[in-house]
Amino acid sequence: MAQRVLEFLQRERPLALAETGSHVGDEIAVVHREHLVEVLTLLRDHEQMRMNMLSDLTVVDYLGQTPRFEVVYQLYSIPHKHRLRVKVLVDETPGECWVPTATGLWYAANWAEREAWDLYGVRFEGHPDLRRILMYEEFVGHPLRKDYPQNGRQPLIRRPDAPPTDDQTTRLMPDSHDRRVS
Amino acid sequence: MSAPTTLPSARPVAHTIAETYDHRGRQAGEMPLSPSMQQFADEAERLPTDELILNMGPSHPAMHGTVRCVLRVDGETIKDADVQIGYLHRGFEKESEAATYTQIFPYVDRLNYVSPMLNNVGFAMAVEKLLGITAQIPERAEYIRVIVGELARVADHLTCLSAAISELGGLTVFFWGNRAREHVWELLEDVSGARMTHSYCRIGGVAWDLTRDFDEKCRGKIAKIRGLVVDIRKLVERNRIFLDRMEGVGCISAHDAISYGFTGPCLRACGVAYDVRKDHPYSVYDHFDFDVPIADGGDNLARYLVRIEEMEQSLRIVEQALVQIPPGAVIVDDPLIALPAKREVYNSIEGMIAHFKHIMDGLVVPAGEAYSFTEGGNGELGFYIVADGTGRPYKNRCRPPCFYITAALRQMILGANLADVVPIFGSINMIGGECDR
Amino acid sequence: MTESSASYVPTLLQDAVNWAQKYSLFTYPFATACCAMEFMSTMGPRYDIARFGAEFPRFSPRQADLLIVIGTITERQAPVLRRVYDQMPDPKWVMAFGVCASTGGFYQNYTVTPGADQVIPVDVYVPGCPPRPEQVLDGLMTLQRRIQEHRGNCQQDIGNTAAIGYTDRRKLPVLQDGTSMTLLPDERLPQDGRVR
Amino acid sequence: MTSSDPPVPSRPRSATIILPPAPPPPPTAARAAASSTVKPPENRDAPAPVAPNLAATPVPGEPTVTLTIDGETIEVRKGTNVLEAAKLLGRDICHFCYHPGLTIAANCRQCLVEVEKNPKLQPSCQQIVGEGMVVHTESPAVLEARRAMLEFTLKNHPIDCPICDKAGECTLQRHYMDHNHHLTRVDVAKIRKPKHKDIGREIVLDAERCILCSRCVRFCEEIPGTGELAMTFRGDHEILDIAEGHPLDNAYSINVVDICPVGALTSKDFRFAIRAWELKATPTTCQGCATGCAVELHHKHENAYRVMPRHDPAVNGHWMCDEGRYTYKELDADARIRHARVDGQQVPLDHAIAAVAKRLQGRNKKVAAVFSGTSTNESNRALDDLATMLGAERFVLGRPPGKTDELLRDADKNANMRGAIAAAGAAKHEGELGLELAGRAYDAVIFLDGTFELSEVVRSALGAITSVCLSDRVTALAQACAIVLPATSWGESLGTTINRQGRLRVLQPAWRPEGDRRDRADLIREIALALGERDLGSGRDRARAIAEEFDHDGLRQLTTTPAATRPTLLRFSHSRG
Repeated sequence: MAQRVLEFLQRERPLALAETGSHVGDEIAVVHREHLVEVLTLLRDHEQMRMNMLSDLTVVDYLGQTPRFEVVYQLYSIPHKHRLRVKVLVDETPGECWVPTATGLWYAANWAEREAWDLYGVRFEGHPDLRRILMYEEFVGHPLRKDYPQNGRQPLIRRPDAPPTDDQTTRLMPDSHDRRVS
Repeated sequence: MSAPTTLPSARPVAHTIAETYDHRGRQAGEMPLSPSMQQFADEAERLPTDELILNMGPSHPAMHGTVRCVLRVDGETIKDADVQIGYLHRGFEKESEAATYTQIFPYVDRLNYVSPMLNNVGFAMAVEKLLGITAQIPERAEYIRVIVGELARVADHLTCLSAAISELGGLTVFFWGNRAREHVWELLEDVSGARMTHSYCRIGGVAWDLTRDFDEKCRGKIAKIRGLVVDIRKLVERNRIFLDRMEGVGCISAHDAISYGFTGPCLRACGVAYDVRKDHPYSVYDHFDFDVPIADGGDNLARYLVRIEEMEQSLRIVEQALVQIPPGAVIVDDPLIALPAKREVYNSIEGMIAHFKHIMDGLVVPAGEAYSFTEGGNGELGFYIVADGTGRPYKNRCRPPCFYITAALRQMILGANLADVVPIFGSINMIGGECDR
Repeated sequence: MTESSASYVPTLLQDAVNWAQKYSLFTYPFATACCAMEFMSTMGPRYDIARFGAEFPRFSPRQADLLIVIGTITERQAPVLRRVYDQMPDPKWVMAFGVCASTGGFYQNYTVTPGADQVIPVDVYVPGCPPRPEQVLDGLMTLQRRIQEHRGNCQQDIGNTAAIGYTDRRKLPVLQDGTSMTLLPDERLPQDGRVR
Repeated sequence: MTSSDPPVPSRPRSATIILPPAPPPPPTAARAAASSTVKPPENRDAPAPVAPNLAATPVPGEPTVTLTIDGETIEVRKGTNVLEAAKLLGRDICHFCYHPGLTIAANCRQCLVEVEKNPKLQPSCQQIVGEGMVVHTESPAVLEARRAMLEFTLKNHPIDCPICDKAGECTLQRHYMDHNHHLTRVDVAKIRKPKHKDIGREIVLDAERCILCSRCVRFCEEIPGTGELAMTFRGDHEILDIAEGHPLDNAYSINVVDICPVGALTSKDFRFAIRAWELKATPTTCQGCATGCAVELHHKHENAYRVMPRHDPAVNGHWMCDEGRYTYKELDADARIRHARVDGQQVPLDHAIAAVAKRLQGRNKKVAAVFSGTSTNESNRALDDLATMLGAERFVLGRPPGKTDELLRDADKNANMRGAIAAAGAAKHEGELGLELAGRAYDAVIFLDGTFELSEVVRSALGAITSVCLSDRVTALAQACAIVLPATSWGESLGTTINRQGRLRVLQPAWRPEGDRRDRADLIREIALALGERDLGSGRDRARAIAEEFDHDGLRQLTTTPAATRPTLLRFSHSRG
């Protein structure tokens, strides 16, 4: 059934698709960033699609590849019971690390995009308030990036006589990606 | 009950306009005021009052210790709210990237710590989808997964209801629900060895078989649980205070609920019969006869009723599964996926090497990515796994149902009374470990 | 009154006070995570924590003297915990419920505080993930023993409270703005040294 | 030759100066160091130990052979074997006894393949490729033979994985999971053999784990030529052993631990230190001597545990010396300098930089800049720029010479003496510096490294003048200097050295520097900025420039993409060879 979705996209928006594919039964469509909102709107509103639920939104960090980030949208249509995974490739350079927001299409995009920004540092242009959501405001860097150390704690308070820990925060180099706040 | 495929029309959307909405769920101006009341109201309008910023949580008992609501209240009415989560962000994804696929089960247990078995099943199915062995899981293992999963769902709903109602003052319900949950936990402890955090599933099946006396014990417990649920319903469903605080409070329309990404009981309480077990039958759920309860209105009472009914349906599934369950193996017979028997491990170098490589390198999952979704305690529990061909996932993303439901909390409490935050928050059953991961 | 009796009487008094305190613990359950489920069971009908005189959860720290840290403490949660602790009047005790509250458990990463004792002094650590209710009750009895022996952290801070009335009021925390969370016990004195 | 050497102490001779009191070296040694540091070592062509087996990659101008492996036709060098040819196709035929750096024994029978028009299965390591040969590496007969050979090999293998140092990087484990994964069928008792026998200075033998591949025997005969090891007895009682009174103590003995496919031979230094799957590996260059062998630094977090050779046909082949393996002890975490010190007081780094600038400023100050043969080109060149700014005199110092042989060990124990001299240009030597310092010839002196063994007279003279030392660990010199700036050790810095052949060798950072430790070039850049001079550029910029200058692709990639410098987990690594 989901195969129909890809055929539909290839018929309706051939230029917007970078590539389409299928893996272990999941349909995947990689979309150019400039066409993202247009494609998502089409998928949500068109009679044959009716993808009225943004099931999930996340980012994958392929460190060392270019473009580095992959923003992944999991769409679901409750009336038609079909799914589609939409991907957008984003470069890591601070100027380019952004995606147009989908908050105008689904309410769910609001918090999901805030989380993606918080943990991966991918900006969502046009988001009403792009704040950190899981980490605290004082936190520096984006913890789920592959180059952020797993023990990179940034404690807010400590007892003066607290037991020693194995934080790696003190070893983040000033010029390294970990400290970069984009 | 047949699952309607088209969206039923929800009750008139009143919650979005905070001004014309009063927390009883009636449109303003519906009930004319008596002259004396009117005069009092006019004077009250002339009174010089100003708004107050109220900080609810994170260490507020009704906020489950992990959510902070910064409320702007005018008297009792909530004018604006900022819901802040993340107080229980435990780095599930970062930990998963450093752990083998089998080592992730304990972390998965602690996502939705009220129904760990369901998370176990969901994650195991995601990895099996990547491995392409979904069809090879032994029948008995599938049935065991269904049984323990549905029992966990019962425990989940019991916890949600008893906690929510006890926050409304009904402490008896807390104790009775607690007793019923202890029955479920006894069963799961017999099976898995742990009361709460079971880590019972394995990739390719379950860790070991059910206990010998599980059948009759389970039947007895089911009867006990049914009785306690009936007691709870008797206690609250005709209770005026309970109804006043649940009915028409925290409404959300079906359209908004879907747009917010609601799933599970909270969505079905809006009249949308979306249940993964019915719409995309996984495991052996197509072998059972059960209904998807839906309620109309999407308010607290609807969520309560849906949960009550779902417990009954889950118990029905368990009863049918106990009858249908076949004998046989409980994990796939593949030395590259299943661990060897301990006897082999201790007595032969072959078993030792196999065990060693399983534990240290993890079972190797071919490179690729998959999104697998199951019906968790709070709705569609999805796992999006990106594998790089090693024994550890490159990325392991959990699609938390609670996260998207909690995102709607602001809209649901807008315009409500301050006291209504507690039942609304209680009825959406926010689980910190799952919401913040 | 001779010197010996001057120290002897307060000691007797202290024992009596400790005895009274250990059987009337007002708990503040700082419940954040999974362990809260087991805490519900501990309070529930089967394992009845009321049998140990600690059944009464006070959800205001100002009325509690036993802070039970239930569940994982993240770096974001730590200041809140510290503030709750500072708002509790002395004498007060802390129980770390579960390994997350004790050491961070198997969450050794960028966001989880490795143990509540990074933020507040802890009297009793209850291992387990989550601990069984029996363990919790055992931990509670251990704490009661420590209270009777006057070995709680805050008890050692304050010293023999019975010697000067009930409580050395200067040891009470300054309940003021958010900065109180970072105040050390000796910084908690009011500026002018006035004893309130 | 090498077997007559006295035993090497377990720490390198002049590499680490352990915490005080450090005995002052005899002036003779200092003068010897001086004599060794003034003139660049002659660029003698020191080739790597020749590998007897041809690589399969065809070389233009040499005869080639075309054969078919599993249906794929490929053209390979004439004279190579089927196993190497299959490697070109990405087919890793499992084997135990074959090692590309050693002669072929074909006694493990694990690499059997099916060659058409051949009655029996052939060992692919010994089967030289022929024109038009058709090989099957996955046919049922081959798979069955592999499985049976593994079962046979495992028959007497002890159940040691939990206590075995090789576990996790063990070839036997890997091949079992790949090719056998059947449970045992034998229930007779295993043969008992000597469990832990001390067979040499560095090595302990566990004869039960040995699978009799004879790699170590061939290594000792062919590479150092000492031949201490031998196989004795017959059948399932055959064991690896040494001759009575002739322990395995040549200068390259630990290589047998690397090439041992199982945990039979373990190094005393590494055994029971840490499990292999907890280590991360960073490809870098050995700093033990001027040879500059390609090595991997194995570390967990910021503690180094061992150094293992990397294959580099141009420099060191598959091997390295025992002496070089112990250079990781220079990275000892206890001796690290994490913060700057000014007159014995620990201060923030920027304060220390400001102090350096303040004391160096002022005209007609005579400054001495001491280049280091143990530091990277980047830091030496940065110091060169600073010296020109200050109009400073240049000196080049290094470590005293040590043992040498025809194989890999070089007498010059400085990894980068050529680079240092090239950067410094005209240089004086140490004794002269000492005299001039004693005569108050200089107001300030900057040491690029803290590992020099200075004579008593110089160190006493340092007290009177402004002395700055960029050191990564506590040494006698660092303690004698007034200002100590925390520099990164070779385990933490990205840089280059030039070895005795004049080749560019690359250093990679294995972990993040702790505290205020910075690359030397960056520290000197800060000093220059504090002096109000021009920006010298960071060490990474210099490395990029050097990459262009030497046209070095790997270094170019390292300097452009930081992700390239991330260490890789050993968890899934395969045994060498």
